[in-house]
Amino acid sequence: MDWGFWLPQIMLFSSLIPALVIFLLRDEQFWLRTSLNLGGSAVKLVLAGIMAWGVLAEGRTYEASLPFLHNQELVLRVEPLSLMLVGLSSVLWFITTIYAIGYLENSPNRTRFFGFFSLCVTATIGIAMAGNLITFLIFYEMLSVVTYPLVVHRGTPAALAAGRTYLLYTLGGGVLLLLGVIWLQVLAGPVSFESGGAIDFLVDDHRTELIVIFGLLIAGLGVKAAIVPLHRWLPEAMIAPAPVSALLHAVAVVKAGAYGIVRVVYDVYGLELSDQLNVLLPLALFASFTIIYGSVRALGEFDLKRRLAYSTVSQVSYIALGTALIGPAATVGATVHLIHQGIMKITLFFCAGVFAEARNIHDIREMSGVGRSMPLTMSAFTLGAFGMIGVPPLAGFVSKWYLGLGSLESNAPWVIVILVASSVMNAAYFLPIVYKGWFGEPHEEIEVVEAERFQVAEAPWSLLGPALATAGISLLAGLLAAWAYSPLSLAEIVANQRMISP
Amino acid sequence: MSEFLIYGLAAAALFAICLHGIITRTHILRKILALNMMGSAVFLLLITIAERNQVDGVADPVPHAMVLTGIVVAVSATAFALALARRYHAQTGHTELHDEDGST
Amino acid sequence: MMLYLWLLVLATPLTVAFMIPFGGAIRRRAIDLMPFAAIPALIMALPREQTAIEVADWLLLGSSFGVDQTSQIFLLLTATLWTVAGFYARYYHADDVEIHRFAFFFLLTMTGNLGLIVAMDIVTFYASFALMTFSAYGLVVHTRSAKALRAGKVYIVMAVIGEGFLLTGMFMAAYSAGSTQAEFIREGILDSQRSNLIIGCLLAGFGIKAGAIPLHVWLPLAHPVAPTAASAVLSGAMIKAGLLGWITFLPIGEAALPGWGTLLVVISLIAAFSGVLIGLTQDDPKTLLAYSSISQMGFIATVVAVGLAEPRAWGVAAIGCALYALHHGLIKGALFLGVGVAHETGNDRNRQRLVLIGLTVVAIALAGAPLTTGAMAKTALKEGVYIGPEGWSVWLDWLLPVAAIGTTVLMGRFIWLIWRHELGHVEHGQYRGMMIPWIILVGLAFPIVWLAPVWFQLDVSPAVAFEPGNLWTSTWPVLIGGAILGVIWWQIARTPREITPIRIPAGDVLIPLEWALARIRPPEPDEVVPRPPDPVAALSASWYGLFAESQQGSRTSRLAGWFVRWDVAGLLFLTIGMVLILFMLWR
Amino acid sequence: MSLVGIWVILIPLICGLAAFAVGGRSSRVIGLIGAGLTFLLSGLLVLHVWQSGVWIYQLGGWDVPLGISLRADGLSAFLIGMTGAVGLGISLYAVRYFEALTPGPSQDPSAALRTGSGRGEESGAGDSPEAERGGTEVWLPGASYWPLWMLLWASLNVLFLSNDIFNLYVGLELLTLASVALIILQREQAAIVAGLRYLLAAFLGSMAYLLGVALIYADAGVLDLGLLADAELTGTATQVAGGLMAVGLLLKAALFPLHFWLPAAHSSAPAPVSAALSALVVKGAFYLLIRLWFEVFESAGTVSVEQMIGGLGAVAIVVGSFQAIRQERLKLMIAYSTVAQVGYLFIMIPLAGSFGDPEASWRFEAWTGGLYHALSHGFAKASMFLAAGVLLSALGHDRVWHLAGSASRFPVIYLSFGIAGMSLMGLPPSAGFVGKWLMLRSAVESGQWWWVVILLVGGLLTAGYVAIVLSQALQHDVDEHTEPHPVPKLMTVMVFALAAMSLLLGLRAAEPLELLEIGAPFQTLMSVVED
Repeated sequence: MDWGFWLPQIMLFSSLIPALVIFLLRDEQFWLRTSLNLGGSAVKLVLAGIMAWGVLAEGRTYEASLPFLHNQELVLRVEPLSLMLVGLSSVLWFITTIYAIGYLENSPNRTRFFGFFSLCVTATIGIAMAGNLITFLIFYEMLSVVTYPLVVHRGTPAALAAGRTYLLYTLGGGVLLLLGVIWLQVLAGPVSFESGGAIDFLVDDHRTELIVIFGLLIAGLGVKAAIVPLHRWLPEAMIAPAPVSALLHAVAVVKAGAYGIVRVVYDVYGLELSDQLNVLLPLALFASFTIIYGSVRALGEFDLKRRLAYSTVSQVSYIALGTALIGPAATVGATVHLIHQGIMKITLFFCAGVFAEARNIHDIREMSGVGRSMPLTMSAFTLGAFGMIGVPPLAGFVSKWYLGLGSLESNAPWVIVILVASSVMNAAYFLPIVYKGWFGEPHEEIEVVEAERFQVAEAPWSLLGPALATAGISLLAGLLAAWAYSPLSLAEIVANQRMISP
Repeated sequence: MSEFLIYGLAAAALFAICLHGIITRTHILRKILALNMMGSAVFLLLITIAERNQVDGVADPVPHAMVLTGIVVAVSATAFALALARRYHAQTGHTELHDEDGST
Repeated sequence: MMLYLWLLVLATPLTVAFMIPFGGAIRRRAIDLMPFAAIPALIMALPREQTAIEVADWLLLGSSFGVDQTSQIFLLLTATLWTVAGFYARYYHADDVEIHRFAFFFLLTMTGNLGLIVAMDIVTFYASFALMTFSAYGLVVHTRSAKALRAGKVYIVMAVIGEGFLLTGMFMAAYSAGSTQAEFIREGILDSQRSNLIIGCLLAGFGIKAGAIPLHVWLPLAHPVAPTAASAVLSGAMIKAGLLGWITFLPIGEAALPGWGTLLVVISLIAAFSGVLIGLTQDDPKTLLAYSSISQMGFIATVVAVGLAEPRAWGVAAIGCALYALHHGLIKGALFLGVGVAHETGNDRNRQRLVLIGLTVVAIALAGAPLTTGAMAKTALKEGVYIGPEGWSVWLDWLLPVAAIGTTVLMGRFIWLIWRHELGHVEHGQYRGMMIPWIILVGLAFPIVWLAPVWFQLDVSPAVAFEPGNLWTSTWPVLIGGAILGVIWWQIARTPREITPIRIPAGDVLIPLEWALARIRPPEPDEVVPRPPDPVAALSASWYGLFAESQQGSRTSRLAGWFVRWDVAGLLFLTIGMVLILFMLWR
Repeated sequence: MSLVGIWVILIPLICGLAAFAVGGRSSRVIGLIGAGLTFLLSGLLVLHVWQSGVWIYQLGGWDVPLGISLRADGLSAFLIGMTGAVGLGISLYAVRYFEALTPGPSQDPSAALRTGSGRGEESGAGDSPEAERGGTEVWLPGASYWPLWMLLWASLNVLFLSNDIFNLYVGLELLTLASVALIILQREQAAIVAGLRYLLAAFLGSMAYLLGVALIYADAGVLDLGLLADAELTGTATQVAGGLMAVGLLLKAALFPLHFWLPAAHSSAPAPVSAALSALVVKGAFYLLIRLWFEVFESAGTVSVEQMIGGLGAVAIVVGSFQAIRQERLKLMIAYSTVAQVGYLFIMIPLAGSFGDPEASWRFEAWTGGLYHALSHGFAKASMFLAAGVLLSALGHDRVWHLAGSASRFPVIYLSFGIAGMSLMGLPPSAGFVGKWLMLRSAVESGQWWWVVILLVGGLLTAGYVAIVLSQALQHDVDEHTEPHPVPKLMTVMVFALAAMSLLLGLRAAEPLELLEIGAPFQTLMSVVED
């Protein structure tokens, strides 16, 4: 049995099959559904581990190509860059599944929720493993569709309106992407992802077209990556249940967009060609503007999830920004932020969900003193927040560090101003929350149990555990960044591949 | 050639008249008749063609076959249409196809 | 040899800190252990031979740890002060229901403070620095009084700004150096085409912590409002972190940077004087001490400035710097702790006397009276100044003693404030528990400072301070100061009145700034700010509106009705047919 | 094996007649057997073409031009395969559907079963004005359904296999008759009106087509498609015939603005009939136009005609979608969706037409793309109409506004609806995507940017109505006062199966696309595509 061929497919099916089976279940079949979910995600986790081992330790590449159109194949490939998103999705899916099981206990339509939830992960894994442009496109569009039921899960008029906006945005983005892909394929034939890109030969005859195509691709991906001015769906989509927001922000949707940008710049066009076409500076400018704009908007939001959403808008553009800078450090920064932003932001959303669920807190102004009765949740939140600000030794710092070095490397020192300004603004919108949580006077009467101890009333472990786990991971990812198997090391491998290739 | 042209033009004229009938007449029966006549116009043309395509003085048999088949089809279709028209009349009491009815 | 001692240094306070959240017996045990958490650091600070640099290539971006001569002195100061403050805090907070919270932040801050000293690379340094900075917030706002919260706000804003400066400088420095190691960073800064920008950023970033004017505004607010034990470490140890940052990462002693040197010396002198002058107008002894710290840091920064301007001077100046830091840290710690002890004396005359004597001793030491630590430290400091750039020594030679006069007067007012206003209370009823650590610190401060040069085999000997010339140099400012105090004393004794008619509020230049900011910034909106219209959302909404409207049957499409009319459809059929035929024919 | 093409026509015909003869409830058994057999035979035919290339059969052993031939190339096999699969799905659904039809007070199926009749055309329902005829017999739609459905199926297969333009006319007429009869199956007034309008319109179209046949014959003297293609006709008569046939077939395929008959006809029929009409019957006329246009009129066709047809298609997409959103009833919405989707299909004509370089490979790409879209639409639309049928029979209505919250009661139905919708939108992974992909590619390659825009916008417009139905159904507040009737599982399964097919065909399109290449026009171009 050729594992290289089968593993990527099993990887997909490990969430696709549970999804399909779950659709056939009834809401009450809790145990069956839960074991399917957890079983699927455990299998995925194990497979991700096996492939990580293969890729990192043995230098293998797993690849499966399946016939699709006459001259077009669907390619699933696992190499270091795809491994980043594969690993992130596998780990976070596992954790989020636990969280979601706890979160949605006794709420209606769980079958639908978990079915689409698993589909969403399938699509993300597909995006991660996509080995050529059309495979990427297919899973990218699939993701748009399967997340829609999750966004509108609550079924309130507001949720439905948000869902419509979301759908219009993502489908519109998909249209642009589709056009870009087709145009590029018409010029270049089937485009597969290769380090350094493989379409340089077009530059002499089709320069303008390549620039326009780049614009189309980035605009299409920019919708999901929430690059201003295409970001408006993201805060609206916050109406979704917490696990959805968590996964959408951390792994699935925005990451799909950002990952796509990374792929397009590095593996479709290649840095050299992108530079030659002068398309990177506009991308960097858009990303920078997004970083600042997102932060400014976040300052003005008092709904916790909306503030987090604008924070995501800002943070995800770090990836695009790093991609737009030329140089190994920038590449490291961009790709490692794929992972770091994911784990940190999911922590924050988990916590926001816990606050909403356990204390019915949705507004920042209601958070006063919540740390006293929920110290663990608040701790996780604090770690996430500090990570976002970029305080070492948390993961966010590592990303920022490499982006900062990268900006100098590519002779764009102004980017440092963006990074620092963003850090300061992150602090400005996160620290007040942390302050309120820990030091604010609690609204509710908290029982003083003993002389020095308050009544702790944490959320159930199924909610708390995931938040703590991801908080711990985001601490470790920063603290042990130099370790050979850390996300950073993986990002360095990715960057090396992209740099050495001609 | 001119005789064929005359027949052909006659067929075309008949076709056009029937088309006018279908469009402007609201009575169902008239519409059905117009359609039926339309078929006749085509048959006329086919016969003309058969005559034109004489081989050794024998008219081309294929158009004849087509006309025969066409008549069969037309008869059954007309019968069906009439039956339907009757049912329409029976259910609505109308004999004319009103546009409001179609805008369901 | 001392493998992983650094790990022990960091892990001990961290472990104790994270015992606290477990609550119950573990928490009580952790609080008992709090004073001992800095012991490994003390052990690391003691050996004469500096241990080799240890590399932890798995930590952060690849960390390295170790101490050199200078940082060992800083470590000694820091570890001592934290230990003493730990014991002190144990009793100061004995009746505090939130002692665990204090202890938690105390230990975390300690970790950061120790970590930045043992770190040999800029990332680890920065990480520890950040840990210290953000944890100290918890100490500043511990009492939750309005004053504390305001101070905390100013503190954290300034801290974040400082982090921003540091981050900017670090990026550029590390990029230019191609490494994060301190030694390479220093070279890298010089090699960089943006070296001035880097130096500016690092000066400002660390300067905020070191209380450099005009970035000091948080200091007189934050230091006094913190619980006394925290004030002591804030003003004694943590303020030195900024200094250490300068010393470690700025290319002092490697190249002449007269421009920066001049800037820094001007700033430092302003700090040295204004700290004293504003301090004199304070009524709160702790605020006064905070301003004194600004002034004293100005002294030290002067020497840093000398080193910046004249690389040759740095070898000597660095030692003076370290020694002065050691002296000031221990003495300022003792002063702060003493204020706390003063609040516990009650009406017990003996206690009051002890406190007053103890405080006077350290106050005199701070003023730099002969035979005190201050005298020795100052002498060491001046050694550097003499080698300094052309012409500087002339100015500094009389400016520094004048500042010392100021310090003497300031300390006089401090003692007076304590004597007249602070004695006679019982705040926590832990006199003994607080007095003993304090008295130990007072007792230790002198021998530590005296012996440090000997023990660490520094290029300066305590004996220098006893040379007649130096003796006189350290004596006359104190005498003049004493004389001024005497005059004032006499004035007051004759007609009791307020000697300092003006009051500069703590935070000085911050006050107009805050006022201005409050004018500029719109008030925080209660409601969500209106968002600019989103065309896509509007489109989706109007599409839905079209749907919803039609669903109620209120609107029927006239167009659709038109198309189903027979005559229309027939004509369309005819037209399309004709057009198609025409197009077919028209080739 | 060589007779498989004959049997694929004969079996449904025989079974239809048998079902008619047997009548009553047992007709469904015969119908089902017929459906199963036809499905199998269709599969065999596809396999045969796949393996041995174009299949040709001379009826009665007479050679062309005198005789009439049946021919199955890749395109025919492709559509016969689709008809087989969709037809089987519809048949299985129909079994339960007609059982589950709520019998009215005078429409007791069991009574009909006892009397053993119910097939008479005149056996009016008790409440109809014809009640004075006094028959105690009641109308049993199911019994009439099977013969007519089999006839419809047979005539579709006739259409796809005939290689003779006059024979095609006969097939077309048969198709119309069967369709209209099926529409009025339930004898509702609306259905009768719609059926009558459909009948008249379809006849008009047929007449235009027949006139075209006559003119072509006048020009070429042959009727066989192969011979006509070889003749490379360019005469005036052929050109006029091209216009006439085109407009006739456009009317039958309901291309805007000649769609006037479609929404009413498709929406007022019983669900399995609606599904068949929208999924298959419309494709019959479309197929015929494609056949003629790219084989017979290949030399006579002009860019302007093609662009005009494409333009009508573009308007159809926009108007159809806008009308779809404004319909109160789900079935009408789906019917208008068909109007829009038919527009999509016809955009293939200018793309595969003679615009620009006649030797360019994009023509073949567009051709396959359009046909793949037809395939996808066949499965997806069938699934949608069947889904609407489930909702209608369960809830007693299909008013979109009042479907609020029904997603939790019919999860699979809406899931299928969503998947089918994806296929219509052309979202991957679905068969619709493959079609759209190929057409878009062709449009970009040929530089016909206006079609690119309409193809892309069309997808969004489709999403506009599909998503609104779903969003309505996903509402939390349930708009419902009565408990829905139970719906047989088989119906739901069939709805899902058809939707799933439209999805699966998008995941593995290589083989169906290869099938299309067999015996396709543009033979010269295919080698270019192959690289």
